[in-house]
Amino acid sequence: MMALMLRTEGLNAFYGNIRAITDVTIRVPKGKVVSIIGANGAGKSTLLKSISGLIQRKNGHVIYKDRDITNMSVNRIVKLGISQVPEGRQLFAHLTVEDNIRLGAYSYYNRRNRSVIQDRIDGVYGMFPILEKRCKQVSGTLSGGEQQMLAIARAFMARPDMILLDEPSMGIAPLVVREIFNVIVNLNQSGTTVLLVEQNAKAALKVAHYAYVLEGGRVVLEGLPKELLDNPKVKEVYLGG
Amino acid sequence: MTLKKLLIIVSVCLIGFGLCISCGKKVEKDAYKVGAVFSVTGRASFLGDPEKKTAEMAVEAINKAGGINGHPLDLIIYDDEGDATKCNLAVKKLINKDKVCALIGPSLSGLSLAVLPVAEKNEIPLVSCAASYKIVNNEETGKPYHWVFKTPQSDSMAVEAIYSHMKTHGINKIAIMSGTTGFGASGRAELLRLAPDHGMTIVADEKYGPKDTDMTVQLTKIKGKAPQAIVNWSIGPTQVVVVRNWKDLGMKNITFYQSHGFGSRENIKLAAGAAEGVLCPLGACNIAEQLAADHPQKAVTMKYLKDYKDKYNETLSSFGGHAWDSVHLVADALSAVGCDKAAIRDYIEITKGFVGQHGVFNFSPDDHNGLTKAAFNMVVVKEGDWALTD
Amino acid sequence: MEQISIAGQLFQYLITGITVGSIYAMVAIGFNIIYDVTDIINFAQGEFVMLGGLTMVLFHVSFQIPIIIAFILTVMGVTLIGILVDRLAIRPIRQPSVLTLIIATIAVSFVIRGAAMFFWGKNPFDLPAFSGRNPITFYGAVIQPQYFWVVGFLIVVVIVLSIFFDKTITGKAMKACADNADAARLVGINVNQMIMLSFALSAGVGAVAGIIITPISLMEYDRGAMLAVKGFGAVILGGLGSFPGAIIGGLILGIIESLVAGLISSGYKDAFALVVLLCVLFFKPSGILGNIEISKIKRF
Amino acid sequence: MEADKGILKISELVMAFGGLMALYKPDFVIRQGTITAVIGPNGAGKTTLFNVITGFLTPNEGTIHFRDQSIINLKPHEIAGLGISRTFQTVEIFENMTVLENVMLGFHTKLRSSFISSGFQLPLTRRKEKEIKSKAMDILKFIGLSGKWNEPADSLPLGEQKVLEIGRALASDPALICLDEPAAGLNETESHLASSLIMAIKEKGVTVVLVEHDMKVVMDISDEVLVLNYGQKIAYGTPEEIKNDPKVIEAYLGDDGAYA
Amino acid sequence: MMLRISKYSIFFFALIIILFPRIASNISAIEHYPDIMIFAGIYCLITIGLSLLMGYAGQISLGHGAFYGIGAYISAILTTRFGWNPWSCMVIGAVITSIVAFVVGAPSLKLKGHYLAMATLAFGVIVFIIFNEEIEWTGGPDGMTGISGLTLFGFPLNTVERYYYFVWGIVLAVFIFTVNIIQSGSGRALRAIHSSEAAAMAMGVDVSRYKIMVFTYSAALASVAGSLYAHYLNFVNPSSFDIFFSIKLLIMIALGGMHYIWGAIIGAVIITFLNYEWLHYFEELEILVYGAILLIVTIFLPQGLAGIPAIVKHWFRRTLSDGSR
Repeated sequence: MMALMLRTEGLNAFYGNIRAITDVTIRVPKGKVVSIIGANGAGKSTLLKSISGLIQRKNGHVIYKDRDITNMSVNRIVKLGISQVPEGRQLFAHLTVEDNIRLGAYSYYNRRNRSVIQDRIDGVYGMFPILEKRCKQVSGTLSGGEQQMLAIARAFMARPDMILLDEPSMGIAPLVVREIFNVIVNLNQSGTTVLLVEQNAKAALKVAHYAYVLEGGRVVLEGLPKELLDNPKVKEVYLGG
Repeated sequence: MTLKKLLIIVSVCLIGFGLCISCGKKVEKDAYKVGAVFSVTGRASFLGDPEKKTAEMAVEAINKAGGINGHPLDLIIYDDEGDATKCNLAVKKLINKDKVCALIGPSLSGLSLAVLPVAEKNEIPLVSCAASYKIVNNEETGKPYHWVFKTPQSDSMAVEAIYSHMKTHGINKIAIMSGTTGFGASGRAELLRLAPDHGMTIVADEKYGPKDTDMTVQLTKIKGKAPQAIVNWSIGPTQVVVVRNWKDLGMKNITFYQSHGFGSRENIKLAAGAAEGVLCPLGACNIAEQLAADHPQKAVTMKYLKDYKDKYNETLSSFGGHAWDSVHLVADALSAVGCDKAAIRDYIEITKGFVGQHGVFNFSPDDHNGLTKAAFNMVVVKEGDWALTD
Repeated sequence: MEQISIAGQLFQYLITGITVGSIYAMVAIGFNIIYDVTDIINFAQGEFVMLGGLTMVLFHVSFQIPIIIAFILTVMGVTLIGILVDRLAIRPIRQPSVLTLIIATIAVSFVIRGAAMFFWGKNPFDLPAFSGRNPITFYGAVIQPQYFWVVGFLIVVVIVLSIFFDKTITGKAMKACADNADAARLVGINVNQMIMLSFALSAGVGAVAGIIITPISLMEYDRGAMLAVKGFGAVILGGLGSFPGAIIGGLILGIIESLVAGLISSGYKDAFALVVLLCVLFFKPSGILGNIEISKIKRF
Repeated sequence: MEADKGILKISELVMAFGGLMALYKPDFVIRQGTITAVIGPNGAGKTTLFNVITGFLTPNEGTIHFRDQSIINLKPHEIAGLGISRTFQTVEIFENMTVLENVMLGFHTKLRSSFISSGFQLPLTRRKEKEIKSKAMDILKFIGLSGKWNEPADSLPLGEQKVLEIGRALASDPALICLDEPAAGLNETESHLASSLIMAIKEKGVTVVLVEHDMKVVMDISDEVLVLNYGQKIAYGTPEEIKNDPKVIEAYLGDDGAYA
Repeated sequence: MMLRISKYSIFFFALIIILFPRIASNISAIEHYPDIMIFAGIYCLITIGLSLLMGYAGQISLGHGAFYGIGAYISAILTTRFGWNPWSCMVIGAVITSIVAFVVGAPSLKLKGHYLAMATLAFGVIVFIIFNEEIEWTGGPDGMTGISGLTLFGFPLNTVERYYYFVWGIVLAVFIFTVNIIQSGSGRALRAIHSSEAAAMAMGVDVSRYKIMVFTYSAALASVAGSLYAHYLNFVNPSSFDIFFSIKLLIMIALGGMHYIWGAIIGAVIITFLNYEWLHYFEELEILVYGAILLIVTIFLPQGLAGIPAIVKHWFRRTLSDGSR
């Protein structure tokens, strides 16, 4: 059995009185990419937000490295090594690219490790040369793809053990989507565990080691990407029966 | 359940309020009740605060000395906060609920004018602590209102004192500055009204708000008009700031007159040396030490000065004395005629030679103020203290 | 008799206007710091200024503490009060609508004002000018040395704040909270801490404004409200959330008031300044440097 | 009624937010009396399209004709007055009113009320009010909520809130009704009910345009399907055609070569 | 939740209004309360309009003290300088104020949030300065005296009791009028604007027209209140109409609960009594206590006092359902 990075047990989450996900149980093994696919409104983003702590109203369990983080605050979860790349990027739009990146390492800031952080910034620039070119630009003026890269770069600055990606391909031109998925693969190869939520099922399945299909807030299918790709049920989930 | 707790607390508070209201103030049966309304807090606290303190001190002294013919004096003081509505309600409450024999206050001219019809209608003597001559002069009849008196000198007296001082010093081209408060506006109106009578030419008429930070602009404009003197009419910090700006702008060659509102030594101190040479008209109580030993007011003013300093550890302002005068005027009437509203009124109206803090009062049916312009002495700031001038 | 030229007068008006405007600007900056992080307009901002002035008087004049130490102590003290305001008044509000927060900050201003009246009484207090009271004459205009301190401190505050916001990670984190609170949480920023910090900072800036203005205009317990109104005007005129806007707004208000008082009518100077403000708003609904995007979110 | 007469014609429409093209020339004609579904992946511009049609957004370029009248640059309430009604993705019922009042507000375009007339409760106002009330009750019957007419709207479960929103939109007697995700967040029974309600609306002769993610609903009820991706029209046809259109499948499931 | 206002509650309200002076006159501790209630009633007129503007249409105003003042000063000037009939002054005041409100409101209501707050505040300050400066007309800071009282059908309203019934009669009428608005087409539109501006627009509600309409209506009410004030006190001065009064109105609305029309009445009455009567016992600490009470209410009752029944009901319901589980 592979070491588990994160698992959820019967997780339910609510928006007001509306239950957005129901009894979701998933496993994310260490060092792997796990994808969660499903149509719009299936509860994929809710699942990610419940893991990262942005949604507080929930029951069930989120276990990270054998530690129950269900009711922890977001900043503590971040410090434990989970970074989220939120849906719609959520950049600090009025700040520069470099400031966005720098703030990604906020939890690690102190006087002593200034050089460490500079190293990390350089590392990130190595991964995303385009961001280095734009480092003084206000992030709100970047193109969609660049913003997505910046969002990933920001999350990566915390050197997380696990990164949660929410719809990285949304609103991005197909060519750039390819680039973004390359980055995801690179991230994973450098040792980061990835939990990916995607509507773009084919792309998501291609990079994943394992995948879950969500519909109506429940896990309706799970399996190896290859099996799911050929499963007609997947198409049904998206396009109806 | 915090909410439940809260509800309990709120209801306890409300019940508490109710109890407070219902218990009211315990009064011995034979006490003489007198009501007072001062602007203790709010925009006119410079008037009401010393008035309240003085009145409380005066009543305490009277009661310590055995009260009025054995009756303790119960002074019920309400704070009107400079608010017309609150003042009106307070006066009516004193009349109808507290059933007082006479009323003292309010501190502000506007509010005195506002409640004056209430006193007239309810036939109760009211001794105002505000300056405007309109309080004791019914414009329609040209006579005083029947039930209303006032102890402060009218603004016109202060203006007359200033103008005559100017005349003797050959000044006839002046600039005026005033705060946009009731105090400033009524002083300004009197300055404008009386100027032609005294041959004064007003070359500038500038204003500033009660919370303005700097009056350099207005003074610069005046400087450009080159008057011989400036008269400033305001209260509170602005009257100090204006003096400082006057000095900073190097306008010492333009004589600076302040209103009687400047009459606290604290102001000289706050002016940080800038007040040297500033002139102002002051009542006797502000210059008690300077008065000649045989001055009729020497004794009362010195005692007041000492008692006030001992009790509150504050310097006297111009205004506390008005409350002293009012309280003692009413107390004298009470001791003579008891708690009979009409009799009190009649007694005050014929009071002569009453020695108060701001002058020797001689009331008459035609004069419900009882003072002349002699009640003001022109004073100059010299070496950080008042000095009498001619 | 010494005369003053028209040019000299104009110059004097301008100088006074800049000084008074600098104070408004500083109050406006205080408004902005809190607004940026929390979307709250803190109507108790003027009370911080008042507290700054009166606390300085207490330390420097009453306790005879040397001016620099007294200055630091005062700023620290008022900063602490800013933190308390956040902790005791703002954070406990469970359903913070814009109106609730406005009322809460007004309530805070009453409490502070009431406490100040209780503690200091109603009389004004003076503070010695930092470098004496010997005015400098310059092109016919007279400049009090304290004017330089006022403008100087405005510049210092602006520089310090821009360094803080542009160069330090904490400053950037505060800006990040203002920009996108959820994202700020996701990078591990404690948003509540940043809100507290914003109250602390703006109280500190308010205190500085209070300290430097007291030698010019004295200080008493109820001056805060008027300063808050002027500062609020400045911040709206410049555009909510914009620091350069706050400074421009403050200076414009100060200069208009001064010029109108000198050239048109001293009684109507405040009204004139507000008419200008209204005209600006009618043509540019988000102030001179404001951002529509920011302003359109707020409803009552 | 002519079935194939175009009630809404859209051409050359461009809507850009900053650099992002939310809509880029998705030309199409909605035929009167049909149900047209607008589908597409997240961020394809569906809701933007609704906002442009109903006047909440002013497009950068292009024309929109409703019954041969240009409705560009009209304010939302004016467009509503012309007979286009809508619902919202996030349920926007008036939670501070009762169920009945919600529907009654739908009659606003038919009601010329002023403060004076309503303040004094003039006879005409009262009569009008009564009339509207009974009409609103009819609508509640139609949507199956008449039993809950006097309940506060926010006490309804989500499914009923959505239905109520549709009822409210119907009250203004629209010729065209735009439904933004009527089935989102509903369970199976509820979404089934919503489907039959939409069919019933069509029976009444009202043209329906809906944005929907629940493909079962879309495929069941729509006559026509418009597929958007990146703000552009990529397909238009019957549900069957759409289901098997490779471009649509690619848009939804992504393209194989999305990464190297 | 906006509760429907039933006929019974209005009837009950009327009953309280009628009985209050009778009860008060028999209890010596509160025998002077009807006099305070007159002012509370006058403020109620303003807060009812403001509640419609703020709680229902979602717009803030920090300038209603000015409309109140314009009404009062028009009454004062026309009766004292021109000897006009007070009733016509009241009507003229309301008409002029409505025009001013329309002229000010049309551009201002395009502003949002704090910008609108500042614009209305600026308007309030400007009007205050005019009251203060135009001494020839307004008497300046000292104000104007000698404003004639009201006479109704030859029956002078010159006692507390008469004026009480007169003012509260008007309050009741305005309240019913306003409730009628709220519970009719226009009111639905306003509530719709408050709940969701977008949905209201989509249903054909002309949002900006309604905003201006409600602004003007509330200003006219304030003007009438001003006239009532001037004719009762026979005196006006500028400081009764300054921005701090506008803020006090805001406090009344918030404390009472701005989403409830009852909140306007509760807030106005409670704040009036706190200011004019109850807090008197704290003397110099009054403002501190006032601030503290206000803060406590905002923290614990963000919906205001009128929201208590809803909270109690909610709490009651929850305990019941917990118990049954």
